[in-house]
Amino acid sequence: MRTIAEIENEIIDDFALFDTWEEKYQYIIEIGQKLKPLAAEFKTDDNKIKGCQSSVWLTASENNGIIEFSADSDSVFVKGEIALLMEVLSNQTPDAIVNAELGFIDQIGLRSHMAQTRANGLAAMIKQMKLYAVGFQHKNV
Amino acid sequence: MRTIAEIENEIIDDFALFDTWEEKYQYIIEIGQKLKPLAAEFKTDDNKIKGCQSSVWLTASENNGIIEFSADSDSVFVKGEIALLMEVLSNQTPDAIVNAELGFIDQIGLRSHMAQTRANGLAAMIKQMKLYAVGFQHKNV
Amino acid sequence: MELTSVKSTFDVTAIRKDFPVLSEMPYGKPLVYFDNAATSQKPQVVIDALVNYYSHYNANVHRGVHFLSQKASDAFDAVREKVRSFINAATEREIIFVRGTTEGVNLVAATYGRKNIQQGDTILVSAMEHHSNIVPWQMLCEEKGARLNVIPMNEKGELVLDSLEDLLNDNCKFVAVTHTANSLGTINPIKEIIAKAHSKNIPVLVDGAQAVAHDEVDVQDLDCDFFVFSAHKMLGPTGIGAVYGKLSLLEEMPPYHGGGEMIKSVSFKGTTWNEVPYKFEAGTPNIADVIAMGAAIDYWYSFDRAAAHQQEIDLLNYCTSKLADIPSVRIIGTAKNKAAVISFVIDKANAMDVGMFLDTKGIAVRTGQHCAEPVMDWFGIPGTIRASFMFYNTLEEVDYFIEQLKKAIQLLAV
Amino acid sequence: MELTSVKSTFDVTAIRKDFPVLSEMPYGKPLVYFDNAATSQKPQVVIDALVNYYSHYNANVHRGVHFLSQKASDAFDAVREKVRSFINAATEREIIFVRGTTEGVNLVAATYGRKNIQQGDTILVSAMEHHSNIVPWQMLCEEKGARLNVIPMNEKGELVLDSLEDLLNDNCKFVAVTHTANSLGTINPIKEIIAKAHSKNIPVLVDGAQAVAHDEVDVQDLDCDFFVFSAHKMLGPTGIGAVYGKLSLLEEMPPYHGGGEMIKSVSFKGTTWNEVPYKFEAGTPNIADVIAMGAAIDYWYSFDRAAAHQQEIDLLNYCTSKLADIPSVRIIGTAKNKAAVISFVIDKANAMDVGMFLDTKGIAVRTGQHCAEPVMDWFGIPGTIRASFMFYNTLEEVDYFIEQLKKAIQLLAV
Ligand SMILES: Cc1ncc(COP(=O)(O)O)c(C=O)c1O
Ligand SMILES: Cc1ncc(COP(=O)(O)O)c(C=O)c1O
Repeated sequence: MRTIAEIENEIIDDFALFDTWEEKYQYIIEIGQKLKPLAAEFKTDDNKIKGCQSSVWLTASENNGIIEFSADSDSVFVKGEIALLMEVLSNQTPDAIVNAELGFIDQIGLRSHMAQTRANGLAAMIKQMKLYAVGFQHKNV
Repeated sequence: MRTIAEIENEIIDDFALFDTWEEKYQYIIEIGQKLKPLAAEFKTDDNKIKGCQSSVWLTASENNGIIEFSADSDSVFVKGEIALLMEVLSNQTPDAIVNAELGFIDQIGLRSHMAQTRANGLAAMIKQMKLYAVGFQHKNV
Repeated sequence: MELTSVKSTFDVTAIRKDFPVLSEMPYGKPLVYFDNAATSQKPQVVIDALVNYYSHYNANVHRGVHFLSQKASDAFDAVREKVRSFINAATEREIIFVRGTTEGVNLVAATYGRKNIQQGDTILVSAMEHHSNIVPWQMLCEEKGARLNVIPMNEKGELVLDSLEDLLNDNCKFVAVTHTANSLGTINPIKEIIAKAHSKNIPVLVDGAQAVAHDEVDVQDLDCDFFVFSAHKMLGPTGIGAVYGKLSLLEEMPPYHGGGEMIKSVSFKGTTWNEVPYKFEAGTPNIADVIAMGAAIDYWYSFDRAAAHQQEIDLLNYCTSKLADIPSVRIIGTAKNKAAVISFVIDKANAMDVGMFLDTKGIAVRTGQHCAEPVMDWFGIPGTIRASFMFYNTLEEVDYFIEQLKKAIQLLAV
Repeated sequence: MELTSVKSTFDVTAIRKDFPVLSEMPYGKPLVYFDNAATSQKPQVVIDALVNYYSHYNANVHRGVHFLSQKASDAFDAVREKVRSFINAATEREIIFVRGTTEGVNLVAATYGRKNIQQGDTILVSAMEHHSNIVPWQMLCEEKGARLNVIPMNEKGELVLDSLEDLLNDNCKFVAVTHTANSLGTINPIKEIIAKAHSKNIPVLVDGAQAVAHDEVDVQDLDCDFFVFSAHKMLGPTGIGAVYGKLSLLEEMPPYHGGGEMIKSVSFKGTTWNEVPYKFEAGTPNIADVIAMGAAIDYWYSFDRAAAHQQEIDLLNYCTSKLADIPSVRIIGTAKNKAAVISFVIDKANAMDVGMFLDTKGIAVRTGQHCAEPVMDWFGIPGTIRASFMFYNTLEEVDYFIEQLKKAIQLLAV
């Protein structure tokens, strides 16, 4: 199993291939379009993340101490962000997720081109993923 | 009897001799210092002009339809202003005083170097002189 | 009608040179600035006015005997007359300087409103107000036990005045309505609303934030009681704006903030207020920005305003017709009488995704609720993409915008 | 002590080059600017920050997805942290942008004050407050049926704290006191006053308008509950300033103005507020001046502040001793702990006459009541002549000032 830091570094390397924000944006859109849609039954108000201007749904399941996330959004760009976050945080232990610093977000230059509302949304998604992890931590005590 | 306009023109000519505001200021101070002090009995609250930051006292008397002003101030500069106003408005008829436009004040560049409070004070003095004239107008009806 | 062939006598190429920002190259691409309803760009003369003030005669105003203070006071005072003339107020005493529209509305609510609104009264706003012309009245209603009523609108984003007579009933004590809606572009029949309100002796505040940048405003002709606007939307600096109020109303109003300049005399026993408008302007004013606002007003008189206005109408019509050709585009706000603001949504595409795409191409539009959440709720949408024009925009920019928008739709609406 | 020989390591000649106004020549004479307590001059970097903003990235903040808006938002947001660090607040959420000190005091009165002051309460100010820290409290008292109490001062212009315990009685619900008095120069023992008030759980607002320009301020060390100041007195632009408030207090306070940005959600049914500090910042902020205020703060860190402070102390001591040699001069405000502000009167000479005389010589001083009428009443004088220094002033300027002042006395005190 690759560590969170290792995956982050791979993503940073991927993004290093792009010179411009335009290319990065299009790449995130591409990733977003590849994200498997969430089944309608999971698109509930309970699973909706507060603080995102776009609608974002997120669920998590645990199997043998390993967490898996599934998510969807009405924004392709946000789906791209989620896909990146899931690449890093899915299939990790609750501890690893809780402690993740996620420096890659700044390093790939994601945050610097977002409106405040969208940056807040990103922060809210990360917070929700960590809250799920905290929940599973306690379950395993 | 010289008209108000004639006297104003003379004053404008006098001030035209000065190139700088510094010289004009000193000239006004000189005029102020020559103004006869008002007898203490006239320095009453009744004779004080409201709206001047400096203390200014003003009285008027009428003789054969001709008005004479007397005035004093704790400011030499204001005394200079009063002296100029009195040169123009004393020894005139009430009608002439009421109708005087006093363009010389702007033309000699007096107003453009005064703080607002002092400009307000000047306006208050003129208003009071005209009010006296109005009073004497009615008396003569 | 072949709209591409519209030729205006207005020399937009020359005008654009007056605005330094328009030469910016975000991401190496020429800037297409279509976010003018949020804030306009500034001509060089406005920037120069600031530089000139701070470099040559910065001083506090009104209280000083010295040269710099005199010069600053003269320049500052002259702007009140410029603002008066810009909106044709009867006297410059009717002009109060504030931070902008928002502070202006709050000033009226805190002075006129607090004094005159009582429990059980209603205040009437419209369905298309900016938050700045809703929330201050909600807060006042909350404080006083009064109630907010709303002039409804139709699906075109036009006010429906059928119920106006009813709404202007005996309880109604104040009307606050926008001249031009920033979210929809609708230009409201303000004069008619004012006349109807006045027939019941109800005073009217007009939110002029969008109007002053696009139309010539005559407050005496409108006969409005209050009119508020921001300099930053009409080529002036941020941080300054004005409240116009009828002198007779201003005279009766309690003061706003307490402090220096707004008083005649202060003692611990009691204090007396200065005259209108100073009664409403406590503390050191925003001297530099007032002066720069004056430079912006001067600039408005330096070109052919009618031609500039026509340029905006051309931009509006041209862009509207081009958007109408794109099947997935739905324009929100299709009033007959519109300013150069186009809000729209795209089937299946998220507005902010589109905005971000356009941004990567150098195009600045706004996405979201435009501080008009009730309008979005009315249309049942989370937000719109908004392109808003100023006379310095070009039809070529619209072409480029449409071209890139089509690409965005191809990429994002799937 | 031979004060003329004071040599500072501070390179005032170099520093002066940073301030374009200092090269002005009113009436063809070199400007001697001794009106710094009214407003300071601005270094070139502050002017450049404005030009740079308006020329390259003017846009409305926070709401935009586009490049310019992003750049403007980043620059704007960064200043909150700069202000936090400048006064050492615990978090940047404790910083609210306002027009200046006056609006700041009014904001606290309208929010904290309106919520917490009740009939029969007292608010305590000092005898040496600026009108801006008196009138808002008088207005609040008037509204609430509360009463204003006053910490007295002695003939030196020092607060007399003997009665403080009594004044901080059970009725007392708020203290508002100036750090440094603009009319007298007195630096008050704020920390002691705050500690005493806190021992009775009474919150304290500090008027920092004069203090920030002369002393390093640490709001956590002072432990004040509110601290307000204006940028224009500390090398920044007009039209901007800040309120510091302890987070726990700000969280409890009702909002100030209603409008855009200060809300989370708006509907005609009801509205929810945004978080601190945005709850207190309705509408488009004064973006350009916030950014320029940030440039001013950066500038404060670009030179040796201790040396600059020493320069001001040298100016104060030197000028004070020179004035003491002139028999007809009486200094008003002779506190032990003083900022570089000297107020004085001259036997038999009218203060404004003297100010006008000095003006003709290129010297800018202020005359009058300095928005502190109760101070003038206390001393039984109509006003003073005030020379107030900034680190960019020189001892040579003081020499010239004294020389011209003597001439003024000769001419005017007769
Ligand atoms: C001590 C003090 N408080 C308050 C103020 C008011 O500041 P402003 O006019 O910038 O609002 C001033 C300056 O005039 C001052 O010196
Ligand atoms: C119609 C309308 N009203 C009010 C405002 C608020 O103006 P400001 O943010 O300058 O206070 C705006 C602009 O945002 C607006 O478009």
